[in-house]
Amino acid sequence: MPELTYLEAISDGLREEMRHDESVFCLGQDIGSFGGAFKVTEGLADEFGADRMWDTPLAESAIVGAAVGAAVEGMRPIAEMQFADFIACGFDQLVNVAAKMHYRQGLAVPLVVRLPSGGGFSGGPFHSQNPEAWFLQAPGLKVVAPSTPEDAKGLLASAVRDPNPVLYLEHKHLYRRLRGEVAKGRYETPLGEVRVARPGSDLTLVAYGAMVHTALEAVEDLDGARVEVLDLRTLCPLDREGILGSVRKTGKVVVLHEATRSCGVGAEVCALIAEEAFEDLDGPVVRVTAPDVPIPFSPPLESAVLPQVDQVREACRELLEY
Amino acid sequence: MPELTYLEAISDGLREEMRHDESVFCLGQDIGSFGGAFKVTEGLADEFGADRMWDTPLAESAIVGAAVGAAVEGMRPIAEMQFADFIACGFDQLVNVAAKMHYRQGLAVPLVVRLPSGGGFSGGPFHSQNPEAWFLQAPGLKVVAPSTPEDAKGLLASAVRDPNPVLYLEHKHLYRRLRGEVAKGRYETPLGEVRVARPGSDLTLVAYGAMVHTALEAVEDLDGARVEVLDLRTLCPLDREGILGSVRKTGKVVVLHEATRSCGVGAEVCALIAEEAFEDLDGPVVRVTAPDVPIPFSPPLESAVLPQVDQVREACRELLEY
Amino acid sequence: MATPTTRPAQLEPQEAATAELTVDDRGELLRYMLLMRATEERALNLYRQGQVPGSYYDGRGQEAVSVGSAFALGPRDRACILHRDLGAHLIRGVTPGRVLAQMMGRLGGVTDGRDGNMHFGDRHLGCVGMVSMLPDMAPVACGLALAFQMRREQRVAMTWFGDGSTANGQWHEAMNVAGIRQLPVVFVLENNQFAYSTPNELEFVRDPVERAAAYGFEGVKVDGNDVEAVFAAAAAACDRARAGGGPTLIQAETMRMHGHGAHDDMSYVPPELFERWANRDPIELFERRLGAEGIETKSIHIAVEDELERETAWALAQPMPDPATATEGVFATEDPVLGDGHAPWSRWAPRAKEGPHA
Amino acid sequence: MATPTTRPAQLEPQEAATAELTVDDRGELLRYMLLMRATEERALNLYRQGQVPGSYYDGRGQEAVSVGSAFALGPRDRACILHRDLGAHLIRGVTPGRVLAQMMGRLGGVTDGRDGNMHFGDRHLGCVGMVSMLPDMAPVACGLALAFQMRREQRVAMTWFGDGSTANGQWHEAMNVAGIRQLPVVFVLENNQFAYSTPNELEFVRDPVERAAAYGFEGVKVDGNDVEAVFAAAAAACDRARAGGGPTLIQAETMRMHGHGAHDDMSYVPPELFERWANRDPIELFERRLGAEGIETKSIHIAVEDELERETAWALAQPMPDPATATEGVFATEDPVLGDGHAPWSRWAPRAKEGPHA
Ligand SMILES: Cc1ncc(C[n+]2csc(CCOP(=O)(O)OP(=O)(O)O)c2C)c(N)n1
Ligand SMILES: Cc1ncc(C[n+]2csc(CCOP(=O)(O)OP(=O)(O)O)c2C)c(N)n1
Ligand SMILES: [Mg+2]
Ligand SMILES: [Mg+2]
Repeated sequence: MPELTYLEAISDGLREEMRHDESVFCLGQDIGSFGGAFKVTEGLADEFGADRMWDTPLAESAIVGAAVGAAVEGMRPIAEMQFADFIACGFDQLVNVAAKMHYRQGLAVPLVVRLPSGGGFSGGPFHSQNPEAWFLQAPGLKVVAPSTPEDAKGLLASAVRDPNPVLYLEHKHLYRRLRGEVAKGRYETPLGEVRVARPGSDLTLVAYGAMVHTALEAVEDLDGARVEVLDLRTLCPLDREGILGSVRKTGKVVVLHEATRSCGVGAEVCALIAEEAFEDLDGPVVRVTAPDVPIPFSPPLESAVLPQVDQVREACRELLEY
Repeated sequence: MPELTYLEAISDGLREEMRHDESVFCLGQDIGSFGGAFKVTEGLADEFGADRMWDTPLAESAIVGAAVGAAVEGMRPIAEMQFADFIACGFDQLVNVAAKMHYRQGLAVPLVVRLPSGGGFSGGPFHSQNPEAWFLQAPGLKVVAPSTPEDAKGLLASAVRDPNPVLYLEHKHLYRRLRGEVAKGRYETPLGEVRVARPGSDLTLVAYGAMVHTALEAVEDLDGARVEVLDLRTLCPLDREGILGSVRKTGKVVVLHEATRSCGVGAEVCALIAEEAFEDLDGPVVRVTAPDVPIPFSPPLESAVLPQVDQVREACRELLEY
Repeated sequence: MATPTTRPAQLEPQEAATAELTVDDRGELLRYMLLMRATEERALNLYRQGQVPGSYYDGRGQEAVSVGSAFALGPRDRACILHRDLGAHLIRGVTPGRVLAQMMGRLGGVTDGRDGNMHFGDRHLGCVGMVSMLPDMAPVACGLALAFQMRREQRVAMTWFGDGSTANGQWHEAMNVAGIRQLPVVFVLENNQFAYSTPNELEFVRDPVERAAAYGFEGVKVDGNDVEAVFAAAAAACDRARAGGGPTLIQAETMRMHGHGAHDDMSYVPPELFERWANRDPIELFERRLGAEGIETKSIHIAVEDELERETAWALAQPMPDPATATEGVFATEDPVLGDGHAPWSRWAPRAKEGPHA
Repeated sequence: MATPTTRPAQLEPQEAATAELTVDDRGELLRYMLLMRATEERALNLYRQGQVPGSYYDGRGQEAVSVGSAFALGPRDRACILHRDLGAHLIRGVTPGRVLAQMMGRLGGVTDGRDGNMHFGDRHLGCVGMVSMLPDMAPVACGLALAFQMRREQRVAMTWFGDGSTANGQWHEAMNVAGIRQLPVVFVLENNQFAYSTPNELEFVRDPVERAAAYGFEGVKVDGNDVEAVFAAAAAACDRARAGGGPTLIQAETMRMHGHGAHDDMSYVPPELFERWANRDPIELFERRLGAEGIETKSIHIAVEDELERETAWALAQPMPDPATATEGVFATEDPVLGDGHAPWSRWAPRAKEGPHA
């Protein structure tokens, strides 16, 4: 199997989907001949033409809204936000039009919105956000957040084939830093299933996206403790059984994410556990997240805000000793 | 003290603030001579003139954005969304411009956005939403949700005086159904403090907004159990100590809200408790919320979705017996 | 048998040229306007009787706009219909009974109680139901048109919105995108003088139709109370769109003759303004014109009344939805289902022999 | 001593009439353009040396737009400055050293490391810093102007945006609202031919300045590489706004002579287009004009170079922020603090004797 970067895996996935199905097309700012702000779509306009790689104007509501319209007419649009942060500008079309369409009138809306998200490279308050939790409070949207090149491609395929609107969070910081084996051709990674990134029995460390790697690094050598690292992969719908199963086994859980704390995905995971696995808990349910603050620009400030390996290690160690 | 409805208390609060401070003004759709979709602002245009009661066009981003601009110039704008649901259309100005202003550049943004929220009267998917949790995932915004006429007026005054953007959730279903004593003149109900709506020691039932009344009704006679009902009042910042103090006393907690479940305010409260009060817990942390579904229109469907008194009673009873 | 209409006023000759209406077509226009009015009157009665939960909104006085424009659509065209446009739903094939059941939150309504009021669209009839946020369907209609354009299909997306909606950012984004891609989309701007209580002066400085040129496409203004004028403008716009000529913005001048909703007493409407438009009722205007041409319309009235009785009885016989189903169907398990709509204009279909209710 | 300028091309006579520039003013215009370019060149060097974290954006080639327009502002006016408009910050009184410290994420930068790039505004100098979402400052500028209007103050809010931003819904909402309320706001549209890689043709069909009329206010197009033409248009717009004449949209035609950011090689820009604009460098154009009038400019160059050296040294001496402060200041505890800005135009202030750096 070839080794691809996380970014190449997404590109590869886009290419496969577009080859496989004529109704798949992309729209977004600068995604055409320029290849996108991060060059994820580089080369696709050459292969598929400008019509299937629409360089839209700077209009996020129109992008999402047009994707909704095309989707209900049987196309499979993949919209790109230049940065995940800009989804706030197309928010209403997602949470009110796309999300509620099927429930209200039985009409499926198979669209994908790609959200280059996350910080760690001095992107500052407007290029570092992780907006996933908003969409869990908007029933009707699915949310995925791959952490590996393999899943990046496989979850993209599943997102494109899914008849629902799917938000696809691709972590910018992994784009070129992460490599991994990625199978050629089309394959799907099922939505709604956690991945055990590292098996263990002493503590469950739940993470997703880039934080899976922070998690793995943090527990690599934790005084011999066997920490299980769960990679959520799909944030909505959550794999409740996958999470609860692990917690029932370990009795201890740390939930880690890069997004800010209050009402984040971590809050949901903790609440789920506190309700459904209370009897199995051998200690408090601990969160390691960014605090409730905009993501600052300057490196020392940014690393003070984003969860760091040491912090995760310390949280696990404390809980293990509990 | 005069008895006012919840709606009259809000109107009274608006009038007091506008009389007290010339820089206070209102903007929103149909809020002027028409008095607003719910008649909350009735009479204010007569007293204060069309300039201070601006009937804006149908443009939520401009409404919030103009409020931001006026606020930083020393005005104290109160923007009305015709229904809370429409805040999705002014979302970006709130979460990106207003919320991050002070952190980024030390500039205060004293604005209030009034959000007539909630269901229970066949408003359907677009006139029944409770969007508060989104704003806990956007650091820099405060969120209040009064449950009584007294607090409706007092929290409004505090929101207007606060130098930060404050989202003020007024529950439509309480507007004319709820009466209570409201002091004349100006007074402030402090932000960030829970109210003990009913003291107790066996179980803590956490609620806010209209659900406080559902909570009180549910536990009125629960086989003699002494259930403490906490009215959160401020959702951001949460009164952590107020919540934890009660839970430490009772050891059991049910969190109730009308908003949908995943990543709701209830998730945050449960996560907080599971982390900070684990040792005091004598049972799972239980949530009673709307399920993750748009709010349907037809009465039998709507009442199947919104939390009902019986459901709350059942949840408390089960936990009490745990 | 085809009898061309006289050319409607206020339109460029070349635009009206394509729209040919037979006498039967004109009867259908009248019938749909009558059916819209009768259905809405019935719904309002049901509302007053407490049978309609929530609020109640209608399109009284605006019948010519939705009927005239939707009549130009072909079966494979798609429509995003707004809250004053019941006539368009009826033309696409939604029966009055289903509309009444919808209003009452019953099974058999278009959304089976999931949504209420005019917040619906029958996907089997080529409609994508509106959301409350205005005008969110404008970008969606662009997306429908984009699909047609990409697949090189000669099809049109039509959507409606009010004067108020033109102030919203989504309106602009849709117009601009439609202009850039020259999408086959028809925008019908229903200027009924008010957005809720807000008069035109507080919504815009100049007629929004003037913006069309700056977006790079045609804008036409028509008498929204003249059903044939609206039809001609819509037919011309559809033809242009189908021929690759891009979008059109049709501003139809009309008046909302009821309150914003049934709760609204319209105290903010100047009585003279109301009077002026009351004298221009679109149904009366059209019947007078038909009468002057010696065309009989009485039978249409009778047929509509009969139909409404049957449909109301049907609607009232529908059950309420089962609460146990309330949480079903948040997510789709199958791909989109968007069927074709009825297209009663004689260009599209040979006149059905069995009667007027296609 | 006042030497009126020749009337700039492309402007209506009555609009240019109000804008009088002394020789010293014109020297200031040049100085600010040079200072902007020098500061950005220095910042780019620092970026290449790895001293600037994140990305790097500049306004190369667009110096005349921000300098010419911001120069018209009075001290109590307010500005929402965008990412190509460093000149406007300098005119308001932000020193180059603070700009460089800002880029490097250091204390002493305008946001003390909280934000980076051009995402700043010094509140003490009457500026409200931009956010990345474009053009979110347009509605905010309307709000500033609304405050002035409500308080009957003769003040102006000015904001800038690019051609790309005109496609966004917030742009429309701001324009429409500004027109309806006839707000004292000046919109400077910097058409630098591209939004990132996206050329004008994919952004709009017709020049956005044409929309102004439909919004109910003046739209003027100026040569964005002629600093005096931009100034004259801005001064006229500010005068109009102050006199209660409402908003103005100024479309300044210019060209982004660097990539969107330092990482962008501009491969999508046709070489002829680049060449054409390279021959119209705004600083060269203006110096040539001054030279033809016999006005000496060498001393300004020297002063700017000196200043930049001092400022760079200062910036490099600033410490990085303390990580312990990262979570402070999310919420305000005091009311807004928005001070007045510098206003170097001789209309506003007697020329400072001490030297050019006000
Ligand atoms: C984005 C948004 N904001 C506010 C509303 C509340 N609202 C419902 S109808 C209406 C007036 C709409 O006016 P117009 O577009 O002229 O349509 P009309 O009802 O007159 O047909 C308003 C403000 C809404 N539906 N959507
Ligand atoms: C709402 C929004 N969407 C996307 C972006 C990403 N983005 C940053 S700059 C840019 C191009 C802006 O073009 P223009 O308005 O012409 O300004 P210029 O950079 O050319 O001065 C884009 C798309 C953004 N900043 N804001
Ligand atoms: Mg209207
Ligand atoms: Mg540009």
